[in-house]
Amino acid sequence: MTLILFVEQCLNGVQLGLMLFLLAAGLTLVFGIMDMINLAHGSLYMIGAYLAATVIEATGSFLLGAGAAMIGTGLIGAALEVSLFRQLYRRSHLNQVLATFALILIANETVRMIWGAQPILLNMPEALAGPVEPVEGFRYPAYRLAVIAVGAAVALLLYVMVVHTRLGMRVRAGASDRDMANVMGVDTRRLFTLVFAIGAGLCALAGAMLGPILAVQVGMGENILILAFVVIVIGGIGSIRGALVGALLVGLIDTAGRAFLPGLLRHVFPPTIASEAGPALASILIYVLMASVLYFRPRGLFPARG
Amino acid sequence: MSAPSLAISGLSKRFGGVVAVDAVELQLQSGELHALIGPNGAGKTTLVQLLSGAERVDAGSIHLDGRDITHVAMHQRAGLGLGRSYQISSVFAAFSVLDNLALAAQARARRRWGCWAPVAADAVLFAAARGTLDAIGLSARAETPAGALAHGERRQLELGLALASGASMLLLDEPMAGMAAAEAERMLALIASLRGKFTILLVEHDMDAVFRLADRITVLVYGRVIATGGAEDIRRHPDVRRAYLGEDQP
Amino acid sequence: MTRLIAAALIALPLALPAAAADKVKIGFMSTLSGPGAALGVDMRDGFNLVVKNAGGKLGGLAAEVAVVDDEQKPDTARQAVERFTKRDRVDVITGVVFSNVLLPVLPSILESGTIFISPNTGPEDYAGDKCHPRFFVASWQNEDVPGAMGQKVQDLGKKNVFLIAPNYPGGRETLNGFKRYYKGGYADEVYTKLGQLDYAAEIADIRAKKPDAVFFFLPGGMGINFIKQYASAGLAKDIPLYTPGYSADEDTIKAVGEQLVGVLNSSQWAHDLDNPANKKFVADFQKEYGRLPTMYASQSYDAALMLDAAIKAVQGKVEDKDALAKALRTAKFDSVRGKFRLNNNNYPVQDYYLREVVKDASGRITNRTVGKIFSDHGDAFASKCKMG
Amino acid sequence: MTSALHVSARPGFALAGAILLLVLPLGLLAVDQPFYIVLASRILVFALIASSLNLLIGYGGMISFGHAAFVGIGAYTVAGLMQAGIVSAWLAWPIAMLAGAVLALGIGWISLRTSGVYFIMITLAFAQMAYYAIISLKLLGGDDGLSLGGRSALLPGIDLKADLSFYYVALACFAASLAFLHRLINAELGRALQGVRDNETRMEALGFPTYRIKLAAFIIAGALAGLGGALLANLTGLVSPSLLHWTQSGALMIMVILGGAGRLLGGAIGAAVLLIIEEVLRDYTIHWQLGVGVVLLAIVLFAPSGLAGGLAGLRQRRQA
Repeated sequence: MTLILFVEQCLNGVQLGLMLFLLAAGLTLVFGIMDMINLAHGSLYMIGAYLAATVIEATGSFLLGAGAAMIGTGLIGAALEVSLFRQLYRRSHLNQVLATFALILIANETVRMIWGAQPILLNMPEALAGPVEPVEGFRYPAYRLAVIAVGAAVALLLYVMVVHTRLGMRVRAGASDRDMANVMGVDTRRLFTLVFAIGAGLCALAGAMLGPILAVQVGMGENILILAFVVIVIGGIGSIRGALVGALLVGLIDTAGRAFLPGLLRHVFPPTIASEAGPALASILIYVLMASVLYFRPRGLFPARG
Repeated sequence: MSAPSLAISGLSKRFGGVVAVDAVELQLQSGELHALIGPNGAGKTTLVQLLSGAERVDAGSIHLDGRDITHVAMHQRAGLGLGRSYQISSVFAAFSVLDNLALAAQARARRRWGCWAPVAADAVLFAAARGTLDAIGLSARAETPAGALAHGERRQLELGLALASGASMLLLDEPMAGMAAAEAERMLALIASLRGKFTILLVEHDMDAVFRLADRITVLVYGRVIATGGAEDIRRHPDVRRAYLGEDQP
Repeated sequence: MTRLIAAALIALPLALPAAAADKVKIGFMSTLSGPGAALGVDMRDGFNLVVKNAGGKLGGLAAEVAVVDDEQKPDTARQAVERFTKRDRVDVITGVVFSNVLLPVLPSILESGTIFISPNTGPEDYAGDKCHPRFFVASWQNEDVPGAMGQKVQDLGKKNVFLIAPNYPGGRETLNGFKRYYKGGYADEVYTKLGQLDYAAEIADIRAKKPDAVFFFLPGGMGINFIKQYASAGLAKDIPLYTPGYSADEDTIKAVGEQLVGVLNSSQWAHDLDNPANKKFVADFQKEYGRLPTMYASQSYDAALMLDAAIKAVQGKVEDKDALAKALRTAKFDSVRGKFRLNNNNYPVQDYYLREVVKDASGRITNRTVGKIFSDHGDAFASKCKMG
Repeated sequence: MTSALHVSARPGFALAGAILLLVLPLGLLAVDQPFYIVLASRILVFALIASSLNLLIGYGGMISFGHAAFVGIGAYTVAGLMQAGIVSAWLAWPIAMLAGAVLALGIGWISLRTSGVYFIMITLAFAQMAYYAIISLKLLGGDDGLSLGGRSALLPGIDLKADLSFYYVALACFAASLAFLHRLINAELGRALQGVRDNETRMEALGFPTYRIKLAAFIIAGALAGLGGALLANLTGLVSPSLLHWTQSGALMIMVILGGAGRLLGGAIGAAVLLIIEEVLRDYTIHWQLGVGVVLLAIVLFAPSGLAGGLAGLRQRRQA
């Protein structure tokens, strides 16, 4: 294996990881602060991607599309929080799982009704469609590099927000002890709505940016949602830092598995077996990691509560 | 003197930087009603948690009838005859009062794995449950779901569960907590009636009750035993007076 | 409660009308959602075009076409087939795009006595000794189209080819077909999960292995994403792409555009083939749906024509499945690909062309036929079939 | 009855149900609608599976988000054995149950040490592991899945390929499982399990080995789900990794909640209602999932005890 290949695969892993982080950030805050399992988080990602695709197709501007998707999905998230999720916070986890599973079905069919069952294939913005050559002899898709840059910037911004601003302080207070935060006069109702809306907006950003790499289609949120859950359980529910570390770990393991395991297995098995077993084993690795974290450090790598 | 029924030696537990239980030494004779008192935060409940196996011991040992149970799992301690009640009532809310006690009786009979014979048809088991029901004075409430009981009744059931489970040694954590005077009086009578039949460690705030009932009393302050003895000894013990009344030593 | 359910169960079928004998019922099960949806949609439209042109009839009988989405999932397909064979009692089932959907449900279709006409996948399984008198393929055997491309890449003198396909029967057979005619060396042979859309890891692998050609078979949205990502990684200029026609057809061209120009691909059909049936088909299709047809549409159109001819031949007696099957075997119709006949295994014998994606005079990007690779080509498994 | 916890069967109700289920397919044959026999068989199979999950969720308070793994392993066991030439149901189905039980033992062994939301997540993780493990096994068809050459052989003279005989076998399996679950929840283990659901710490203080009690229930549920998987494989004639996908586990949970968790017939009613809603809506609109979603959401919000719970509530109100 050459160094260039290794670096390129690492970048691919980081890119996937950062996108997972955008999804996991909202999920972990909602989970940590409101103690709410939201399976419909993936649906917000899907809705964001569709909104982005629609605006991009209408205006031709990728930036406009991503922005509109973030705002639109944020508003949808806020509306959902006020109308539905508030009633679920104090319910059992079982009820939350079912209500949000129902939301997945509703969101999928609504999207299918509005946009049809065929996937929308977004194009990358013209300026980023080609490769860049940061180092002589090493070319990398400009778009993926941009995705990494945006992901990293958002991660940094979120970190600064959570650690250094008043809002973040309240969020952290809410995550570690909701009742205490209530007593201290934090308006948790508005805080929850705001956190939910921000989480939804981040989902939409991920949806918009992954649109051109994947496809905007019904059901796109379901598999990535489970990965996002894996991320936050590994990182520690409620912890932004944990979500970032977990996301990068999952992204790197998944990409490494897909990139290198088939090659290793091919020394032993024929290609059809190797290439099916490789990615599957990489996926298993992720869940093994999650199960062992749950077993040995049930609160995750970076627990938010004491 | 015979070998103690419960022997605690050098028992310690810390939570972070706080020492909740600090090298406690305590021995209960068989059939003794031993009261454990102390100001709030003295570590009484923690001690009960350690004895019942709900919390892990940091240092020291616990012996029950000569057997080392320091690291024995909670349910196994119960199997060895160690029963407890909770400060905050912990009953089976969805079960009727009778079913609560039947479950405890099932525990006493060590019957857990049957998959076929209906328990409800077991006359012996339910006779035992009804016996406890009468003993704790809840006969009229047999069919009521435990979740629907009044506070005092729930305290009675709480104790009933420990009794029906076949324990010989009872750890009672503030059985009268939050009770109205009349209810507390009934509970007191109930505990008095258990005297001699069980070895009892009674954690209680009601000093009046403690001094009337207890054979011996141990005083716990900041996790340490500062005195053990009969009611009179304790009443006169200078450290106890200082802890409770804030009296300065001359 | 149990009573209610049972009552509902008994009441349900009573509400359904009984089947009449004066029409032909067709179950059209295809992939209409997900990354493979474009294929199923084109096939549905191609089939419907024939029915529409004939005034809602096939072979003179009123045609009742029930369209369902198999979601590219065998389990969903399985339930749809149960409904077709046991509830709706259709005469013919067609429409399936993917072999991994078809193979698990085909036994129960054939066991029920229903005729199946495949407008797309032509699996190896049923081409040889398991060939079946009620199973027809109106398209090609899975190895044929890629085989033609393998021949072409061989002729071009490539020495080190990178192969990539999804890991499902159709994908594996496609690469086998390529390898049957291409005799040079291989940089690697990679199978991805069916439905995978992000090819970053595989493209990095291609870059590192430096092949002199890449042969990819990734139907539908998978191929579209692969081509875009391949171009954005900057590989398109260095290492040429070759593909069976499925991944360089009009649906892909519409989505990818410029990045496909110059790509060579093989096909049994092209929209510029010069025969009257094809001219009518392309014109009608464009008029009806406002887009150029793909191979998928042409195959499905031909399947409908074939059925139309067979029903005519048995004079509308579709109840007699043996007679209908026999008529299908020898159906005479004007195929849009010109010369066409069924082999002893009910798979086609036909010509295979080389197409190139070009920008024509009007600036439109589309396929142009540039040559013929195989003539009168039958698949490699027909000899194992015992049917006469 | 002295014990309010005891669930007594109403003989009249049970008899009426049994007769109805016995004559139902004959009626369907009489009106020449064999398709609905297949649907009814499907409902019976899922009723069995959902009932096994109900033992965990409803009676044990264990919110397992990975039940599809046990169904999947049961189905794959039958398919794999058939591939190896073992077609006898007497051999294959018990092995499928055993496989379900062994997998449940393994997953439960680790998962049951966690609780609450972590338990939900870890069962999900294990089910996903099983899902990807199956995909990676080329021997079992990998991503393509496996088609069964036929159906299991039960007895000479009974051809399971006939929809009617399969229906009755499915009915027998379901009835036997339900009867067993009925005995179980009224027996020592069942009552202990409900005690654990209500107050695990107290159960431990009373001397019950709660971990092992939960594990026992987990294994029983796994075995029954394995049987359900064996039936499902026979019914559909094919097994694929999607049997083990997390959305399958979600759908099973929906059935339990829809019907009523902790009600003997909860799983069965939920399975029947969900599958019938699906089947009916499917004919009217391709967007039938929207209807399912709305019904489900309404039930969670307004009738959290499920349909069986709602019916029981109605009955009580009428009697009061």
